[in-house]
Amino acid sequence: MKKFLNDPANFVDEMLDGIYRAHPQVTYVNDDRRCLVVASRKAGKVGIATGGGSGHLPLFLGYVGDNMLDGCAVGGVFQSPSAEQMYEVTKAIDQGAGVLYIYGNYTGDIINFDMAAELADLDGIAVKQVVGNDDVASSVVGEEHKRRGVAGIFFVYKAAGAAAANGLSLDEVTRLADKARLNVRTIGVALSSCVVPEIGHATFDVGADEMEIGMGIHGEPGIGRTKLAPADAVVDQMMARVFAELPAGRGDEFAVLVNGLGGTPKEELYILFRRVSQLFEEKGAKVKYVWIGEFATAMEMAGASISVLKLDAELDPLIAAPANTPFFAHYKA
Amino acid sequence: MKKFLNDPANFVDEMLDGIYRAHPQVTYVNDDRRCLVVASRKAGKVGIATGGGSGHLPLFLGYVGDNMLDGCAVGGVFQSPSAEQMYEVTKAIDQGAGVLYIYGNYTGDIINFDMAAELADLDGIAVKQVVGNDDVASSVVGEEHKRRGVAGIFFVYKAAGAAAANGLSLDEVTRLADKARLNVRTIGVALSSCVVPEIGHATFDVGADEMEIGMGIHGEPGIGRTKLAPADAVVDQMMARVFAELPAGRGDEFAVLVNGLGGTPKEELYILFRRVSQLFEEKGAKVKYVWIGEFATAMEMAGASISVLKLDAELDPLIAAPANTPFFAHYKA
Amino acid sequence: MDAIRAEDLISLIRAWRDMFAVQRDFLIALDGKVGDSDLGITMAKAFAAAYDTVAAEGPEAGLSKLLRGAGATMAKTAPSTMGTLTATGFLRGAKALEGKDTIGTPELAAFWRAYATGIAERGKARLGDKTILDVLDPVAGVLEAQAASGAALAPALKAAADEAEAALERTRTMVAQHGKAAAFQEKTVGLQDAGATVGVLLVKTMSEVVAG
Amino acid sequence: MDAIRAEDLISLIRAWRDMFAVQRDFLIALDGKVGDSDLGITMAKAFAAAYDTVAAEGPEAGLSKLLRGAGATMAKTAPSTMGTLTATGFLRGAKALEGKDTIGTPELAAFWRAYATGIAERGKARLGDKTILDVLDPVAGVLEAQAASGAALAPALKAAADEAEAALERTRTMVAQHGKAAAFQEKTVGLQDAGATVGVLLVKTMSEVVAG
Ligand SMILES: Nc1ncnc2c1ncn2[C@@H]1O[C@H](COP(=O)(O)OP(=O)(O)O)[C@@H](O)[C@H]1O
Ligand SMILES: Nc1ncnc2c1ncn2[C@@H]1O[C@H](COP(=O)(O)OP(=O)(O)O)[C@@H](O)[C@H]1O
Ligand SMILES: [Mg+2]
Ligand SMILES: [Mg+2]
Ligand SMILES: [Mg+2]
Ligand SMILES: [Mg+2]
Repeated sequence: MKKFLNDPANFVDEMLDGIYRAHPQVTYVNDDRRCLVVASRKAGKVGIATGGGSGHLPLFLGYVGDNMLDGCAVGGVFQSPSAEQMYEVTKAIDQGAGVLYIYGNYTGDIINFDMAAELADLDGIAVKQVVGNDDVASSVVGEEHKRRGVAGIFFVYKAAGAAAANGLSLDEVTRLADKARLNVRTIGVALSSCVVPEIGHATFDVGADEMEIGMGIHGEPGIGRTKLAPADAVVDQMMARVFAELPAGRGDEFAVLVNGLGGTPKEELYILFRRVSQLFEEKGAKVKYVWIGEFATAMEMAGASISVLKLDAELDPLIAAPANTPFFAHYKA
Repeated sequence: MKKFLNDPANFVDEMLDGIYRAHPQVTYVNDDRRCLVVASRKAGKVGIATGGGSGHLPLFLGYVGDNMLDGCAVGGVFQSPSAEQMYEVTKAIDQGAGVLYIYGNYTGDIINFDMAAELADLDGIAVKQVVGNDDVASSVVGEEHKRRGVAGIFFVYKAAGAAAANGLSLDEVTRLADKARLNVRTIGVALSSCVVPEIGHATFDVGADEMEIGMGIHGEPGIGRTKLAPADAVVDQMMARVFAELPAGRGDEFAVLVNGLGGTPKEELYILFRRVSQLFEEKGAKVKYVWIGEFATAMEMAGASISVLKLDAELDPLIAAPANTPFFAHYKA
Repeated sequence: MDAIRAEDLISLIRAWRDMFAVQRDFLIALDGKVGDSDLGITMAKAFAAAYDTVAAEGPEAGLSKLLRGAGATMAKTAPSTMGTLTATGFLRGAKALEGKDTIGTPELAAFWRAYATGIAERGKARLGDKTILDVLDPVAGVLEAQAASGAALAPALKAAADEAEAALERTRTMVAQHGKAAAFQEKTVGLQDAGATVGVLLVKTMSEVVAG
Repeated sequence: MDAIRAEDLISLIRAWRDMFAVQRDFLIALDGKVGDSDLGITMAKAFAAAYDTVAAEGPEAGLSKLLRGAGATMAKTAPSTMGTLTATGFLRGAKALEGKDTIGTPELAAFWRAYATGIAERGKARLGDKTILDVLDPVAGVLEAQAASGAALAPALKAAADEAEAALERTRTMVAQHGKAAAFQEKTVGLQDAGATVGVLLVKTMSEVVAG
């Protein structure tokens, strides 16, 4: 294991200490660094909370900030935060307009967010949930509820965050977040494993000339292990799965996120995007917004994912809206 | 070599194709993708050009955009662009107020920028140069002119870009850029090698439990190969070199950049920053601005660098100023 | 022992803690086959913290309060799937034993039934989904039958532990429907479920402690 | 041959191209010791492109224009340190030979002097800095002496090539001050400089071509 760390047991808390030292825009409640919230709240606004395991920066906490999220419960590496932490975040960010939970479809997170929602309900805080399940490789059509949530949650955050900033109600923010969720698909490809600090060795092996399309961001299996193909061929294979579910016709408009899993240089992400862009071009469809970089990682895993959001008149301005968080700044498009 | 690419010979040009497809904010001149310039220029503004080898994204081209740079000559992986490419960029961005070159202290880049400056001079374009040499590990005090330029050039770009956007003259922009250059120090530490696509194997070896403090971003030797120490001890060792040259006293203010070299996850960068912040705190000095992430990489090299800029009344507002480029967005601090 | 008292419960939780410390790497490897390798860490952490809590509270707190304290601590310390489910099990078990001073066979049956039901509700799992439930539901069933036939605690637990092992074997034929393992689908057939293995370890250790 | 005409220059550039194609891997390895391994690629690319350019222009362009074309092409194709320095050498050589139709010993001395001075200016290198200059400066010196004493081209070049080899040996004692090698400091002592090796190869091949 080649990592900059002190005691692996303190990995997450020292990372959080660094984050609070660097970004006064965020702070924590209940005397628990793992209950991260925006430092200043907007009265009457619907609160948006997320949460999940550490090791995916900028996910999840990196999107807490202006026009995005209001709080995040932070778990250990690849581990859910506790229901109590989620509940404390919920209480801190509720401004009387209720709180929307947006998180990924993982059993540990679901169980804990459910418990937190029950606790919040007892306090009279209205809570709604939108559970990201964008990973097309993790289950078949018809079984979408079994799909994992991966990088596509970025678009759900973006849409919900802008909607809440516009002063919409909890029901409306939830509806728009859910619409974004239903309109986004992601597919990933991994070239190498990652190392969980407390474990100290690779979570799994990928052969020196292999790739795995559809692998999850904790190393969950994908569609199959094959020989590493040229970049264009890899993208073609990936995008075929996306287009099968999100048809792109002449005049259709999309937002695209090409996400590095951690160990892959940005240069390569642009080579991947080049082909993605060609494929949309061939179909006469338009990539209206694009982000390329690290948005949802798996520590030092080499690989990338492509998320595609189908735009409509409602989602478009939410995606275009400005945002400013410690890990993500965007001027109005 | 595990990379997303097609033919290694097309690595840089396909990457550039992806960049132009993603970011209409930039375009190219002279029918040569490697001559990158902002799509819309501000009349009368001093132009700022940079250039250097590929493989360091977001360096160099990623900082071409609003309030930063106006053009970049793009070389092959770890290779200088040509004088002609620099000259074409110079002609394209000159708005009659002259052009400032800001680039790193590498022989190939220097001799080509010198040639470009001579060509521009023949056209009556005033050109000034500021050559980044922030890497404290690459030569001793007194021999600063031999030091390599690394991530600290970000602060030079930021200061010069803001100064030029404020409408200052070429002399003034140059003076402020040079002041930033003189006030910035960087030290890096590498944990692994990188792979140049056309070569296909690791440029050098670092043992499984080794680190090299001061290694350059092309794998140039540093201060020495030692056993990987705990993160805090690594930072202490690194910062001792920085503080020796940039003393931090009570009330002094600084900007800090903790830069990932490519393969190191953001989580670890925050653990490093935590210790950096503690050290400033112990000295009663203030870290007023901080950026943490990938700003100057060496493909997939694992490692990090720490850049420190001493602020004064002139530099402070330039560092705080907003900026918006394809790879770097910053709301006014 | 023929009944578990508050002080015995504390010893039992210490035994669970020690056992999970020993089984840590085995569970990491088992979960690593079709999961994310965290299970060994979760269980070791959960029971280490639970023991610290109950040891601090002491036997005077009584069975129900000790179980509640253990569950609440686990929920905080190890909020992964199995950590939270285990916490839920302890909290439900605490409720089932409210007002009791000793655990005989009928109380033990009630405890494990409440535990299993709690997990099923929280995890929305059904029998046959290849989870810990596929061990704990039959365990509760055996204990209910033993209680009905008036069996003493030690033999009842022995029977439960045997059934747990058999039930674990049966999980090999199932396809995982939940958690990280679900992604592996058919590849999980032939493997014993990791969470179900935790169930067996809990019951077996309990049986050994009671047997003395 | 007793003088180099335009058509001979084209043959000479072809001979340089072929020589650098052969020496490519040797130069990669040499530069790899205390540098970034690019030198062999640079030289092979630079002279392949230069030959294509002068072959397309043809002898009618004349010596100076051919040299300028070769230099300009190299600057575009191989803009690394040595590629750009070589391009500079050719451009300065072209200037020095403006109006000349043949290269005898005095012209050759002028060519290499201009070449060496161009490199020194462009690279801001001084004698003893362990660069190609430490070969080309003595080469120009020998040729100037040979010209002053009225020596014919072939023997003059032979003397220059011998001096080049001796000068290369002397670079072993020097510490690199420029380029990627400078970072290695004392570790460069004992090694022959890679760029100086390129200088020797240029002069030796020229001497062989003139000797016929
Ligand atoms: N929804 C669920 N309900 C009940 N048990 C479950 C559920 N999901 C997973 N499990 C059990 O948890 C075990 C894995 O625990 P753990 O490693 O903590 O979960 P994760 O898969 O989230 O890493 C599985 O072997 C299974 O027995
Ligand atoms: N500033 C300089 N002036 C003259 N020659 C130089 C200079 N820097 C390097 N050289 C020569 O260039 C050679 C290395 O060339 P090359 O590999 O292209 O450079 P780099 O070190 O930039 O990769 C050195 O061996 C040396 O002879
Ligand atoms: Mg990374
Ligand atoms: Mg990276
Ligand atoms: Mg697990
Ligand atoms: Mg070299």
